[in-house]
Amino acid sequence: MQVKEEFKPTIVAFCCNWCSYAGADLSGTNRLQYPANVKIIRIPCSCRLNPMFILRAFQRGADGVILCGCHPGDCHYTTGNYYARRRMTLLFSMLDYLGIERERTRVEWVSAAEGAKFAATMNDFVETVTKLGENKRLEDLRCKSE
Amino acid sequence: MQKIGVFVCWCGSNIAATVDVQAVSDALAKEPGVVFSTNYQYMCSQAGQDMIQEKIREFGLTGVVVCSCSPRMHETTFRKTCEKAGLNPYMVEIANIREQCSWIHKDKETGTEKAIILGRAAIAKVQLNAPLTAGQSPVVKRALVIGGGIAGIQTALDIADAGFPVDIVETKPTIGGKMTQIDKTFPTLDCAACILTPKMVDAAQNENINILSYSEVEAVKGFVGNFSVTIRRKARFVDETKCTGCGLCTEKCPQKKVPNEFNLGLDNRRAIYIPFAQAVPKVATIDPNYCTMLKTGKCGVCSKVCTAGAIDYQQKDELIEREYGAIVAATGFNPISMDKFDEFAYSQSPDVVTSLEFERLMNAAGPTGGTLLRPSDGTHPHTLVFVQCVGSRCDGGEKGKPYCSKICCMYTAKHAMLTREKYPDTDVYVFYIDVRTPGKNFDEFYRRAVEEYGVHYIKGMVGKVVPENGKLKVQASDLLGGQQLHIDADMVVLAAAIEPDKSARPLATMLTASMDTNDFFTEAHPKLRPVESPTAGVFLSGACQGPKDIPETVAQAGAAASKVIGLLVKDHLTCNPCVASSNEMMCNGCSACEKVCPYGAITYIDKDFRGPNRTTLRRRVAQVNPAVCQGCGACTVACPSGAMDLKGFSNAQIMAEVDAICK
Amino acid sequence: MTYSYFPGCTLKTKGKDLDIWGRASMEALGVTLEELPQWQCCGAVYPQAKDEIAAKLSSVRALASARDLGQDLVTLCSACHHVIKRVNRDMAQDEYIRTRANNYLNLETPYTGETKVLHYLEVLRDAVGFDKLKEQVKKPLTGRKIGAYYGCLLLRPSKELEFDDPENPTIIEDFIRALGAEPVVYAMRNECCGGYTTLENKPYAARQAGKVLENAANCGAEEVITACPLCMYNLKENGGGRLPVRYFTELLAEALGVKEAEA
Amino acid sequence: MQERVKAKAIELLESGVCDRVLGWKAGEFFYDVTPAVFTSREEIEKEFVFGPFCGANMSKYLIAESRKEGKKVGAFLKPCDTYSFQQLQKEHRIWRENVYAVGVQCEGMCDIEALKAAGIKGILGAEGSGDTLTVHTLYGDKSVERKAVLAERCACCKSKKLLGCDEIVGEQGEELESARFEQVAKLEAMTPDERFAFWRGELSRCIRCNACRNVCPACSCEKCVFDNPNSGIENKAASNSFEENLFHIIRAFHVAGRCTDCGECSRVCPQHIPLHLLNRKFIKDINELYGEYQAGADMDTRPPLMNFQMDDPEPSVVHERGSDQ
Amino acid sequence: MSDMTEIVKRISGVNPRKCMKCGKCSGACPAYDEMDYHPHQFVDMVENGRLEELMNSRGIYMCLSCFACLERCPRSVEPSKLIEAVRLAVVRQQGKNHLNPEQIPELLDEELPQQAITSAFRKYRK
Repeated sequence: MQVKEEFKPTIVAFCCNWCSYAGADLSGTNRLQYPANVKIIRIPCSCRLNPMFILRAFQRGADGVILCGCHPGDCHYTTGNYYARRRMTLLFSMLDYLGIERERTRVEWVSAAEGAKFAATMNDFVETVTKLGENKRLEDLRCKSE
Repeated sequence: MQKIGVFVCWCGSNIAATVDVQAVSDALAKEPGVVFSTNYQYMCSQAGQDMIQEKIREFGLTGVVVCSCSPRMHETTFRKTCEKAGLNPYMVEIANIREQCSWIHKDKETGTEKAIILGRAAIAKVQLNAPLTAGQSPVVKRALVIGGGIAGIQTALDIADAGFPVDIVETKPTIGGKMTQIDKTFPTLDCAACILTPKMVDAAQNENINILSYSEVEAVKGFVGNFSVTIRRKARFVDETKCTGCGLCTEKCPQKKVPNEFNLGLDNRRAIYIPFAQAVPKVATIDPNYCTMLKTGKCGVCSKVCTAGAIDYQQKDELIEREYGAIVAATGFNPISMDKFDEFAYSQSPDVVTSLEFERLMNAAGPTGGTLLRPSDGTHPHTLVFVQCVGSRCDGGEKGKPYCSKICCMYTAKHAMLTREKYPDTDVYVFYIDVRTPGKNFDEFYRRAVEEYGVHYIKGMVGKVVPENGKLKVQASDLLGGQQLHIDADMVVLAAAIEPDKSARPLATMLTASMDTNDFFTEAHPKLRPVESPTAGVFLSGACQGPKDIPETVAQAGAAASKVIGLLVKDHLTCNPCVASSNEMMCNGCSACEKVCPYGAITYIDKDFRGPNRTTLRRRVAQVNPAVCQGCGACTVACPSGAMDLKGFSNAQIMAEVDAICK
Repeated sequence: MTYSYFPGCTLKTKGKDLDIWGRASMEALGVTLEELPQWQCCGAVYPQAKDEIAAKLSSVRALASARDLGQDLVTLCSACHHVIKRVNRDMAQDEYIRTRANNYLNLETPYTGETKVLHYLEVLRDAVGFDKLKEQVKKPLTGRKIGAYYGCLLLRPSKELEFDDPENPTIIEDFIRALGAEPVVYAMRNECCGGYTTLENKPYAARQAGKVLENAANCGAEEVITACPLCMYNLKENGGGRLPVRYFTELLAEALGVKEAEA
Repeated sequence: MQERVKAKAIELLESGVCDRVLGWKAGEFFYDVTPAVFTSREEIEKEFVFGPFCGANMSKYLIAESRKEGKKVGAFLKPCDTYSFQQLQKEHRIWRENVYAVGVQCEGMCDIEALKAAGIKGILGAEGSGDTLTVHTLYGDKSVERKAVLAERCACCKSKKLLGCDEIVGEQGEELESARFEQVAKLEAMTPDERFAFWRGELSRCIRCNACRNVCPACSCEKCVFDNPNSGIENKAASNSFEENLFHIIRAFHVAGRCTDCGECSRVCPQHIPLHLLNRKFIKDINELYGEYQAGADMDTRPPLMNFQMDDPEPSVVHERGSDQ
Repeated sequence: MSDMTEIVKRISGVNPRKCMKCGKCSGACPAYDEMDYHPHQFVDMVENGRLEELMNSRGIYMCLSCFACLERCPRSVEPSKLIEAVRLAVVRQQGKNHLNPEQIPELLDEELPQQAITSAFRKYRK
């Protein structure tokens, strides 16, 4: 297979409606750039993120998945991100255990005021995943068009 | 198949400068289900909205995707637009191509490509949207106020004035709370009783207010608009409807040695008592721990002297159950115990008192009739030492509280000033760490104490108090003077930290309201929703939410009342339709969802299902109360079988978005 | 009831009275105190700095040998109690100290704070019981007004010593009551006697001791008791002689009638 | 032991406490013992066995059995079965009042492969209690040390404690110090590439027979997400590596915090995939990150995934822990 | 000297930043009048790196180690540990022992318990 000249990873960012989605909006309002490969899916709370969604994203061709939610203690629903934190910690640990690159998944707490942090996080994450290259270990070849 | 219309907004040049809107609307037109696709300069303008409505009618659209600014901006706008055209408002999805696309990218090709993908994701989601109808739940037009101090009284009065019935539940025999024990109020020095007791009378006479004194909340069920509360009316052994409050029984009762809690044990009362002259309701109460008749069956003096025949030794606790639309917590505060601070010799000398005890010693209705006398020997004190921050601002060990109790600086200045004013022959020292006086006329008040009344304010702290030969030898640091001071004082007054009333924590559990580590109730938002608990329908009034002085308490009480009124004027509450729901065919009944629900919205029932061969299978299944559910989705992930799903953000919808983005 | 017993150096010399009457009384109460074999001086002061390990080793040895005997360790001198109890806590809770101390000592089984350290008074209160003690009193000290002097070392830091309320202790008062006498509570009972500063600054130590006795006397005490030889010295020699000072064990022996028998 | 257990089974039926009893019965081969429902003395006398191959965990069958009408169902539970039994009660799946639970002390179940590997040929049967096992072979009886032929899960048994039973046959046991996480730790110590290769090697053998799921007491959903066409991940047979991974990751995640580590998944896997190592990874992580937790050990503690501490480690802990590998 | 400040903080385990400058330590201290720098000043001066002045002060030998400051500190700063650490910083230096064995005989009296000498040695020399 030919190595593409410039690899542009597909990144799915799940953002909670109350903090991180607003934080993403804020980085837009402040015109803070981050790569277009990042696509945001709005969920009500970080605790809505089902591990199924993450695996689904990888299956369908994502190279990295990131979850952003309110900082612990600031959850709009008081406790949601605490549950999300445990779920994601365990899931990521399991993926790592299966030998799947641990840098492909990440959780970051971004408040509605942290537009700059959102952009910086996305830049950093895209850079990390770009270095890793294409997701090969959790891919579903049928879903890859090329 | 849905019939979807796509509307791409230019937002002037905000979007159109970096996104080729024509290319986007052309590309999205080819998506499955899309029957109409266009772009327009300002979709949120009246003309833009009119166009959407027109196209809904023209094409019989069943779903609308607007590619525009953030849904946080105009989702509601477009939902309303569509609703007016007869489309269910929840059939609208927004693709955020401004904040999350045009504004963060410079290259038009990139921006256009991304906008198309975001549009596809929204289309994929809307394919799976279902019309949602916001449910409604009725509102019981009655409020419950728990706690009858100034906070509870003010809240009740304001709610009652708006025409709604209110019950006040107060655990003591009278309402009035801590303020009844206070002598004068800072910074105006008006008498607390003079401003409080008229309000107590107002509350008693207001026909919308029902005072349940000597009562406690036993259980709370239900949810916003529909609480059901069990209240224990403790037996006071006096028929409230018959007692005239003449007080004869309280004079004749032979049991005279009962520590008087109203005066903080500084004097005694009888076993049958009325806490103080202006008590509301002015009804006697028998203290079962001391009454000889109740303990041994011999006595009956009060019954003999009562001309109204109100004494009833057989009275039992009574449980009543009532419905309320809203509940206000106003459980107030108490000074902390001084047990852990005996370096100040509180337990060793009666002349070391807390500030609240000092209030009683200065109060005309107090044990000394308002003359300041030493509790030990009844003599006039000449040297008084006030110690601030006793138990406040500690580092969170078992001793003391980590927070500032807020009111101590001001009441200490008040005490010092009043002492100097009444008794110019006294020397008054105040040991402080910081003097905190943020409030209207507060710092002026403190300065007056220093400048006009000659109170010695010393930055430093008392390290030891030694009672000896009728004096209190105070050893303290004077940090600015650079010396250790040794003062022979006659009285030492401790500004004890305040803490939430002990009843607050069990109450919070009953209300499923959250608390901080110090047992203060938590606000729904510390800045923007300071009088609401995160639990819908529960409101906070007064010091149960945090240390507060009287004006702040009254202000918050009024704010809580206005929130309650805002709730009670509604006949029905509209619920957020994006709530969880359980498919009972798949539900295991395992309680996983219930455990992670922050709102207690999930309950279980045993239900019979048809099994094979005409058998019946009984299964435990979850039920979501849509009026209580706030739609966070925690339960959906906790559920292993996938029985629990979230409307508006269903598993299928989110996965469709994932698919569209990763394609 | 059998305990390991750590007398400490002063109790073998200047503080004999504390030790002799302490042992005799426990014997009368049916409690056996077995002196630890080959104990060494605890060092008299607890080294507060984290890197002072060597100074803690003698205490660790005592603790480890009590552990090997499977007994709780009883101390009598306030200073020994203070040092050994705190070192024990370090060994249980501070990994830095535990590791280094064990490296030095190279014990067969490393010591990790297993031993329970008790003060003599705690044995009286919790194992014997003040009620039981009261029953055993042959010659109640009726009518005597006694001030308990705690000093610093028994009480502070309360988080570590967990002995009694550091500001309003009651254990010695309860003890005095059990002997049939009347305890006199005075606020200076938990203030310092002057401690080791007496060695090079006698007037300074004397001022401290003087304040303590002054307060005790002014509150109505006619005599004072203590559990510490250094407190004893300071109060007796530097305190201006306002009140007689005795070890609490001596009073105990007196009330139990063992003092006469011995004498 | 077998006789005591059988006697108890008969007693339960004849005293009228139960009208059926769950126990073990010999299958086609002596080591192929299967769970069975017994309703009469005759059946029990003839078919009931309890020996070194009665590994099957009875607790899952009680979900359905305890809901049936009639008298109580009797159930014989080994220590590890009782953990599942309690966990299922905690999840309101078993109706406790309809069960008469008899705890049976267990000396560890044996692995037929281990017996064969020990060089014994022509095996006809094996029995016995205590440290030594008598193996009947074509060539006469041989004795073998039980320890040498224990199933992996029994060699590192976590507990001999019988929980929440109405009655116990044999001695009550204790929780044990177990080395059950050693293999997980070994895998953790590998490089990601090695781990990937290892798991590919294992999981690629999966034939999706669903035996692991069907035997697992925690996998007792009314409808499994993999069987549900609306779940979005319905999948009857894995068609590629992704789907192989997906099934096992999701299965492990769904039982995380609920899996008692009974080891049935690995026992029944016809492909001998060490599936328990997935579940144990979660258990090990939970113990290390959130404090020791044993599913089924009690009825009150909140399961770790339905609980939190304000100062739980951040998910980045996974990266940090891994950095020294 | 800044290294020394760090050492003092480390071996004492005291974090001077926790101090809220209430002065209760100095209010509780029975040795206040004997000391040139007082407990609250120790905390403040260590925080501000003024260690040399403290090391030359006589206050470090006047502290009675009575733990009153430690017990009563509302912020758990525990000044006595800091004073001891400063004293150690001094006596650990070559020739800086505050008390020498040859001084002992003249300080002795009939009744003085061993405990006093041991304590003083532990406190005043290395």
